[in-house]
Amino acid sequence: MNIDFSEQELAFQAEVRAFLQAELPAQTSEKVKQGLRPSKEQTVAWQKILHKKGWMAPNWPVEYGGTGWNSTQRFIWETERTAFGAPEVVAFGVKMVAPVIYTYGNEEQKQRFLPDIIQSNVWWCQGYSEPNAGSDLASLRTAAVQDGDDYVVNGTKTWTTLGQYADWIFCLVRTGGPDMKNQEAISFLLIDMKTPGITVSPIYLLDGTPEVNEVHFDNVRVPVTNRIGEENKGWTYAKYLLTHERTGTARVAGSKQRLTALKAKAANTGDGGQVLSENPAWQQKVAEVEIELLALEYTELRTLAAVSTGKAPGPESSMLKLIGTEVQQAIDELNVEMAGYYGLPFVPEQLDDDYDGLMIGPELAANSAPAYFNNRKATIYGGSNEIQTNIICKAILGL
Amino acid sequence: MNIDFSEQELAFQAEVRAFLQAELPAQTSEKVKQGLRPSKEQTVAWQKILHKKGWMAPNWPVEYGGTGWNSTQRFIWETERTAFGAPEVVAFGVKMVAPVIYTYGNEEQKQRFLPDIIQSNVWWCQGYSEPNAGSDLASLRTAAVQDGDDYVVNGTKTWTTLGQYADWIFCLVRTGGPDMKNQEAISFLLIDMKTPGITVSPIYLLDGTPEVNEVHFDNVRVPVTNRIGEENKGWTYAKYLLTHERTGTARVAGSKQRLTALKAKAANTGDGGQVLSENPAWQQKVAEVEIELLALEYTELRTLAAVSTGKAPGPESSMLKLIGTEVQQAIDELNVEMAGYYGLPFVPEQLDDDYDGLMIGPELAANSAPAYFNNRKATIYGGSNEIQTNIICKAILGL
Amino acid sequence: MDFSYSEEQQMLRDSIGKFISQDYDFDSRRAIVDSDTGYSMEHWKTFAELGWLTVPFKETDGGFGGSAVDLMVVMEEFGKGLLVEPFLANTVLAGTGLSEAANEQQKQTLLQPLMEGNLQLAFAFAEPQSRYQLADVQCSGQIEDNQIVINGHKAVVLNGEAADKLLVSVRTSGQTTERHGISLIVVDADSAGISHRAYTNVDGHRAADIWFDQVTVPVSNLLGEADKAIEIIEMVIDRAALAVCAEAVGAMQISLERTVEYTKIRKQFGVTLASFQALQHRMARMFMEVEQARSILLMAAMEMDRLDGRAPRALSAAKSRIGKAARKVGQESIQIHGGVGVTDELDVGHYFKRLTTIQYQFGSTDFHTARFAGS
Amino acid sequence: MDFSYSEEQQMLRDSIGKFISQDYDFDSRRAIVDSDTGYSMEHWKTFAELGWLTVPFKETDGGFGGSAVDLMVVMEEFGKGLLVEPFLANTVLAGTGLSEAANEQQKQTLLQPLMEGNLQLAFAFAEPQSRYQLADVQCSGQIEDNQIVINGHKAVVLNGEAADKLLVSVRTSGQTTERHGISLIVVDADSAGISHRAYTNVDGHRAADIWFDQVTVPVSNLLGEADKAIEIIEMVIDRAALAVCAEAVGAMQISLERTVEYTKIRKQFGVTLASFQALQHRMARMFMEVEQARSILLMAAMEMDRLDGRAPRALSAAKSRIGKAARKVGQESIQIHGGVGVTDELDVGHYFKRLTTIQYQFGSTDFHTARFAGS
Repeated sequence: MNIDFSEQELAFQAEVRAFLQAELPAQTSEKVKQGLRPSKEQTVAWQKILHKKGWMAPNWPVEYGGTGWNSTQRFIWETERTAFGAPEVVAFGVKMVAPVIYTYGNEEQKQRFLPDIIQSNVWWCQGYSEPNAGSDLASLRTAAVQDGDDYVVNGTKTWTTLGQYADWIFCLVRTGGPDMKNQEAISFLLIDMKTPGITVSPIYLLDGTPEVNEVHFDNVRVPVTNRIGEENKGWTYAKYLLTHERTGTARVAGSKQRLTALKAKAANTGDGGQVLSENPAWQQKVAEVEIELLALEYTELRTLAAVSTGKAPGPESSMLKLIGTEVQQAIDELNVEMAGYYGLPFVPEQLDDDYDGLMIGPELAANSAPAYFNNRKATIYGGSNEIQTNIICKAILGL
Repeated sequence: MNIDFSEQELAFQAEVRAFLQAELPAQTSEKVKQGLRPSKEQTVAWQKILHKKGWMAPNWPVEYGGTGWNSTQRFIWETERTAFGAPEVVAFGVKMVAPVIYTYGNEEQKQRFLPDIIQSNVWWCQGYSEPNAGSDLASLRTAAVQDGDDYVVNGTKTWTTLGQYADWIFCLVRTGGPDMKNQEAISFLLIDMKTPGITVSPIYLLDGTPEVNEVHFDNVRVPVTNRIGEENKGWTYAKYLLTHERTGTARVAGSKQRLTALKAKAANTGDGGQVLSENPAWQQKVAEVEIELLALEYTELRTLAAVSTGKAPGPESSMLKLIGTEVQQAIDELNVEMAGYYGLPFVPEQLDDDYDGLMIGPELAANSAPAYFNNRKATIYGGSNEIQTNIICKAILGL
Repeated sequence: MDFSYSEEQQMLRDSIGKFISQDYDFDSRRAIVDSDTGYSMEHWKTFAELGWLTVPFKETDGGFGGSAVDLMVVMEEFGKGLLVEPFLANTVLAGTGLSEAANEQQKQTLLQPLMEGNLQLAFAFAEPQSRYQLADVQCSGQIEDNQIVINGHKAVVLNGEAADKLLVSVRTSGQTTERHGISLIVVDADSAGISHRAYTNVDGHRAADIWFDQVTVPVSNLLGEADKAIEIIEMVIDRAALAVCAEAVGAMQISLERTVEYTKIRKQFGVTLASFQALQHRMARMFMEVEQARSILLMAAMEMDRLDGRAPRALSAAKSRIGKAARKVGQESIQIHGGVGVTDELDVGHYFKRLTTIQYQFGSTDFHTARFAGS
Repeated sequence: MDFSYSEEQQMLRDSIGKFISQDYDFDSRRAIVDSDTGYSMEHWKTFAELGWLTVPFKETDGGFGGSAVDLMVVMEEFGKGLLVEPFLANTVLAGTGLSEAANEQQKQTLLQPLMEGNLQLAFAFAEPQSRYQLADVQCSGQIEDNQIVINGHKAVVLNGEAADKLLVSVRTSGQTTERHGISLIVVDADSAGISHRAYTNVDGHRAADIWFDQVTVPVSNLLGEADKAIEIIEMVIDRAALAVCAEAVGAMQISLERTVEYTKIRKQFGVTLASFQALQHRMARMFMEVEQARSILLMAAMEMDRLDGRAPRALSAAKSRIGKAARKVGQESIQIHGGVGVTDELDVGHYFKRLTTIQYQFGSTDFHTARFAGS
């Protein structure tokens, strides 16, 4: 048992650092470090740089373009990427639909979709949730009825993150009859967003951004060849994906970077003639979050170590999601607290790349409250933390 | 809306103080202030002093010997009594069985039992809980079968606090047939502990004391005239009593006195060259408990004010019990923490009245951990805090 | 001891409740927040007509009575409706300053029109570096020849854009963070040398950062004595803290009600959310938070009216406890609502936002816990 | 990075597990706690024979290897069985002191018999006023003519009664709380001038307060250099803190298992406790506490073995986090058990007691949180 890197791993770390140093656009990393979302253009540009280096899809099998990294290398990559402020790749394509395609898709589908994903030519989004369904994914109503070589899709998907940018959407739709159980009546479809009958309408979140959308399907024709795997087996593929999605949701590296930034900033924040970083209540709160994160880092490493010895990522991934999002939200809240009165002003325009007006409040303050409000979603989406708790109860404790 | 005492109330406060000053035995109050239980003799002696003054039963109607105090007077009494370290009267007689007797008992029962209760001639205990029943009082199995003018009682009661001292026990027993619903099959019996067939066996708690007991009934003959009210209506009387019991369980005055003692002691407890009371983390923890208690005091006052305008003590009393016990346990824990290493030694003999050996550790330390362990019961008995939460959900939130 | 409202207080409460249910539903409020001024002049006039703007002032000054309990009644109701009209900035902050420190003439020219709804004021006390320490004043006021020359920067001034006049804390002598040497000055908002940057706060209230560059006013614009304003400022801020505590209690009550209602309707896995015991117990905890918050609010308001010096300690207890409750109730109301809770369209998220900002106004939860511990 | 146990570590763990399941059930343990000595000499000899008493010592000293990870393996298993034999006092506290500071002769006369189970030791470092500050040493050691004269009072010395020899921290120069001027001295327990008051701790372990009145020992009894013992003492206490952290993780695991099992069997209102979702969610939280505790324990043990100076910070993180977990898991295990949880007869209450005392040994949760924050 030891936590030292091997010679090889240290060499890899050096390579990663050199790459990030040389290739990461400065404006993009600055934005990421402030907790802001880079523009679509900035994101795609960075992903194309990653692809050129061959590092776009560490989670993929090598045959499809994966990196073949072991869990320590992935850990090093995530740590360094985050420390440098490189954006996370958009998950919907490379991390979400792609594993389903290469695991359950046919050869033609792999040929057709995977290259555009790894080259970032196509932006994907997710069509799982529906209004009034919440975490209860199996109760969905969007229906696909076969008509010749097509399905005709009708219904509404919601919470579609960045759907406004998307070229394609992957959807769970109901193909089975009304007498069939929900989970045996669902299929997994890939749908071109340009198909007639699709409209996207924004949902504004508490921070005022239209980050998520409703996607309406009105007699949308989707070729049957766009179905993944068998009809009515979609729930199986979706569940596989949900487990897949949960690993990595701990976002340990990201939280570490944010805590480091927070601590540095607190040392320059006035607090009654002293600095905030010397305030005992503040110190204790920050220490507790930092310690929780340290524990979480090792919980994740333990899980990764188990996975690397061949175990499937099990229900433990629920714990990573749960504690990981709690830590993220604790940091969100510390940022608001640090901002003091400057947590109040809502001046979104000064977060724009081309803003050159007067700045209100110090660094990190302007986005602190909006980010806190927005990120309350972290404990709700991707299977709410209550659902994760239920999974722990059932699958681990046998309750 | 104001919180000042009237002239009359101030005069009453002065009378209370003068009485306590003159009549409260010093050894008894010293023990109470250390968080220890006075002996049976000390308790009874004090209760007889109270009776002589006419203050034994503030909760009783005046016709039976109550004081006729309004809620502010009771508040003053509790505050002063606790500040002076006067023991609480033992609840089982005067606060628990007596209200059932004067509310639901017949004239003969009132004549027979109430005087001995108010004069502290008879020590009562409670026979509600049973092994394997927990908070589910309606599921009890102790059976009373009528045989001539007697019931024959068989079964076991448990968690009978101070049953080893008791002369009489009030019991819930099952009198209905096996086809009857639990709650319509229960009667309320008064039983002389000297009746043949009763055995009391101690249950040792985590602090090593036999504070509670199991009481076994083996063909115990109880005159039918000892039944309160109607057969099979006992659940009604017990429920009345449970609500009655819960008011006052907040123990605000007691917790205030203990916090005051704790703060004084912390100012004399070394902490790395300073004193503990200057340690910021300690200060914050103590302040949070003190603030919670302050809020609870006003929650109780609001409830009392509502009661004094004629409202019945409603489900709000569940909140008083719940938060009150949480505050008590928080103070228990602060005492352990303050003791540091001296929280570890278990030296119960040095808590005895006649102990004159070497003292281990400072004041308040010796009993800190045992009291903390023992008082974990506070959130379990009298209707566990989970049951109180359910009551709030149902009766207040309509869930 | 008496926990009942007087007849006047009940009438006041009912009239505000009626106004909110009739004229201030969530959509009306949204339209006001999105309007140019960020508040409704029409409503403001209504407030004046109904006498609400006189509530925190003494009868001798023409006010309703001026007790802290009166103020609490008003603010709790305002909290239920998430009112954004600048009552806090005008009536509570600036108004308390005037009530405590203004001379007769200033009362005539400032307090009277304030109560009549004809004057907009702002209280500029915070600075970028000051956080919650009121004596940390760098904004300078140089007194020379019957004039005061003001230079400096005031942060996040509520109602800073709409205000006709500003009440500004400046350092007329001594070093930064020294208690002696701070003065309060009335400044016309359109004086030469004043610039500002206005914005909407995340809770829908309006504020501005204001810069003073050689702004010159006559010495007669001093509010109270020179150099001795710190205690006045502390009273003002404690009063404002009490006001937002009451507002939080009102907002929490609605958040709780909305959450409980929602769980009774919303189904998941074929049953209502309300049927999940884990959620039930969390809502019971929310209920207890609201009740404990209400209790300590009552305590603080009554202690404030006793004028025996214990008000700051009581207020800190309340702000600390209510801050904790506001955090818990706000966060839980969102979490229990689920996805729809983080959208702009539902009111519960807006209560959450206000419950958040209240935690950081006029001393954070930690600040007041420490002040309580040290008192 | 490697998270797997070595073959030796696995064997060690299995052999302790086997011992506990075969020879250390709850009733056997109770009999040992209630015995005169408070531990089983027979078991102690078994430990020696199985080599467990050599675990934390270097191979060059005749030990098993001495890594912190090894120690963690042992203590976690001991925690599962709530072992009361004085391993912590002898092997961890005194043993680490000897391993770090003893000269060759002292290792021969003290460390060897310790590993063989033939010598009982105690490490007397705490004083009534010192709380968790190790440099707060008032117990004096006056060095004169090749002799040291010791006066003072040591508090709550683990194994203080059974010990043949005591390792005592004394002030040989400087003022109370000064880091320089503290020495470690080996003292025969039956020296003239020593008196003690022995007792059982609430967790079943034995301890004593010890008074020194003109106790005289030769200068050769110094352990390490005079005046320079503070860093040794800090290493010893950090090591002991790691040991009780591991013990807590073992004890928490059993507490969780017992609680989950109990709720599956125990019925209330006609259904099992396990069917109540509110309790389910609380047990899930207990599970996460145990896992997070285990993770940070691994982290601290591995950091301790790196010897690059980061051990104290890592240890404080672990003691703080595990203290929090021990509190939560212990309290919840009792509450979920209900009435039977507070009785002496059920084992879960005894796990709770040990999980409580661990929070206050070798630095409390708050102490270590602050040390972490300041590092």
